[in-house]
Amino acid sequence: MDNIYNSVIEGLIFSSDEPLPAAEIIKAVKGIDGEDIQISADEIECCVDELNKNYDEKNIAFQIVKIAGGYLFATKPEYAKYIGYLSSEKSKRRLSQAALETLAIIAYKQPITKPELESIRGVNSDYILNTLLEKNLISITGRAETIGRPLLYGTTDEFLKYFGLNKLSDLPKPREVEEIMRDEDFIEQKQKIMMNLIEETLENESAEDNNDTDTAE
Amino acid sequence: MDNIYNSVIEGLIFSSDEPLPAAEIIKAVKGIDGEDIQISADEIECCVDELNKNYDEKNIAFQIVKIAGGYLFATKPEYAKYIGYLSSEKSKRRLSQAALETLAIIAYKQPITKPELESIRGVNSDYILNTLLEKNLISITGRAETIGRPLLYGTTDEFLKYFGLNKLSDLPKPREVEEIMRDEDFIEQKQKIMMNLIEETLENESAEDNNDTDTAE
Amino acid sequence: MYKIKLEQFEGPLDLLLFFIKRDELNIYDIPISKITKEFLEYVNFIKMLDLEVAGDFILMASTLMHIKVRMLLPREVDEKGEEIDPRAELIQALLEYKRYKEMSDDLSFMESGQRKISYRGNYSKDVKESPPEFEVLLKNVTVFDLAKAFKKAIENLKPEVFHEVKKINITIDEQITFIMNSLEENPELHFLSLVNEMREKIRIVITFVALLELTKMGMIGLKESSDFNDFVIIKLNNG
Repeated sequence: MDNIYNSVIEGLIFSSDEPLPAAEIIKAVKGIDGEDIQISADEIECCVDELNKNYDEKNIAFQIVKIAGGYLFATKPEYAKYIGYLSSEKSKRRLSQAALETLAIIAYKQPITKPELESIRGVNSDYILNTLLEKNLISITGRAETIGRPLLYGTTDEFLKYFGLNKLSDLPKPREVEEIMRDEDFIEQKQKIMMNLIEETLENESAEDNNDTDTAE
Repeated sequence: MDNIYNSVIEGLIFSSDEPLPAAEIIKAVKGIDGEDIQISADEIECCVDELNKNYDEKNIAFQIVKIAGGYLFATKPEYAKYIGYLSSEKSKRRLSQAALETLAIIAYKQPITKPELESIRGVNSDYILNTLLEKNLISITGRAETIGRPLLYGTTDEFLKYFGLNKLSDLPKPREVEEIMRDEDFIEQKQKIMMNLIEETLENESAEDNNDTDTAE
Repeated sequence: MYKIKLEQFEGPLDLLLFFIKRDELNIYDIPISKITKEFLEYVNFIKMLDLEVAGDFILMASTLMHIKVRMLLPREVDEKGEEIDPRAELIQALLEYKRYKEMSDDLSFMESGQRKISYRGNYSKDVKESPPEFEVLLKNVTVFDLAKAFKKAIENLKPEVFHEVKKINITIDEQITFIMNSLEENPELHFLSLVNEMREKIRIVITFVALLELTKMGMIGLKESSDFNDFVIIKLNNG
């Protein structure tokens, strides 16, 4: 791939209002300059890294991030306060605990039906599902083959963008149940319980010992 | 003015939806760092020139342009053909969005006339209807009995095949769609729509009543 | 009893986890009677506040009481002859829920990070040379996209004017019966003549909603009238 494509790639990503997949960049380059142009996704990745290095050196306030399977320009976090001062966008409300919890379950269990979701959360989730559908953070992905053929839900690209993820597997892994058992909280509790038991036993034993001594005397 | 504001200005212009006036930049800087910060429109202009010189030296694909309302980023014209290639691809996608919407309304409301369809979509739908007819996803199924006897449209077997349906009743039930939409907000909106329709009717009626009275006098 | 804010808990499992953490209980050996008692106190408290939310809590309360009873009975055994702890399912549910609750903290953290960055504005001002040739491609769309598109199209009908909605004393069902009876007498009805006798605005609204319900059920059809403020209701036979 020719180096002149650095700027083309930069220009394409810069003018895109949604994460631009490498495939789109390749399509545009081949569409304009001919199918025989050699350009691969790996080369684009390299080129983006090079561009970003450049921005860093020049102290440019933004950079290219890889998000939802594509490239997008985004400001560096250090300018957030100035930008936030002018934009109303950032004053948007954060997601509620219920919304985050529901998203976490859908993200890891997808595709998932409403009953499955509700049995994990232990609460009716109509309202929260609607809110998430509204916000386009989740969508209906099909139907389960089970009785009643309930609708299946999954996360969207908007979800990835909202949390700054490139792909679903970039999500932090859920801990296994066994790990939660090893959770400090629980370990501490267990130890305390053990300690109590031991102490109780010791107390009882020594009480008995004393009794023994008493009677022995 | 401190040079550190170069990047702040860059970030602010970058993230602004509208051309950003110098006054807004001054507002953000003073709002965050205090009223006593010395920063003028001239200094901002200088700073923008410096940023642009920088972009030129580095062969960066974009620059800051000054238009009537303020500063904004734009990709350099030499990349327009690549950008145009992708954006025309995107307008194809938008078009297919319109086609999807039209198809959805016809599928659920069939048989339906063009005026009914257009009143739901809120836009002229000639082009889309013709395209869908051409693609044999819809067909003319008859004429309505109303004035002007407008044509009625419905979906075709090709439509069923396209969406992998055996019969029309395999479409997700309106009840299910309804369930998805059954958040309080929507119900409220629905009620509001009714209220408006009724009020208009009542108003027109009472206006007619008044006219009658007038002529009677 | 601790003062507990209602909105503090996402549900009954969340509340149970709170009790477990607060009292440093062993999740594998939950003292069912104690926790049931406290849970019931809480449920009685929220029942006064919010019946809808209370439903899920009441369900859990009955589960807890059921477990409590089973704890008193001789233990059931599984096919391997091992004793079944009546609490096993509950423990499993609590652990599973705890996993995702923890992950929602990760998501919350990531959300904060994302709020610090902005994407580029005014893309629309970018120079584009686009060839004006179109080809409709309904690529990769499913029936659910279709359903969603329909929902959206209907939603776009939202008006800008707002009105207060008052309490409704008549039901849609009553009006459905009313419409169907009217259609028995006259298979083609003008909407305005149908609502002509109605004096309260709300009754007309409910009648209108009933019409929509009937249309959806396929019991009736609606068509245009020569008067643009009116429309005609037709009885359909396939309903």
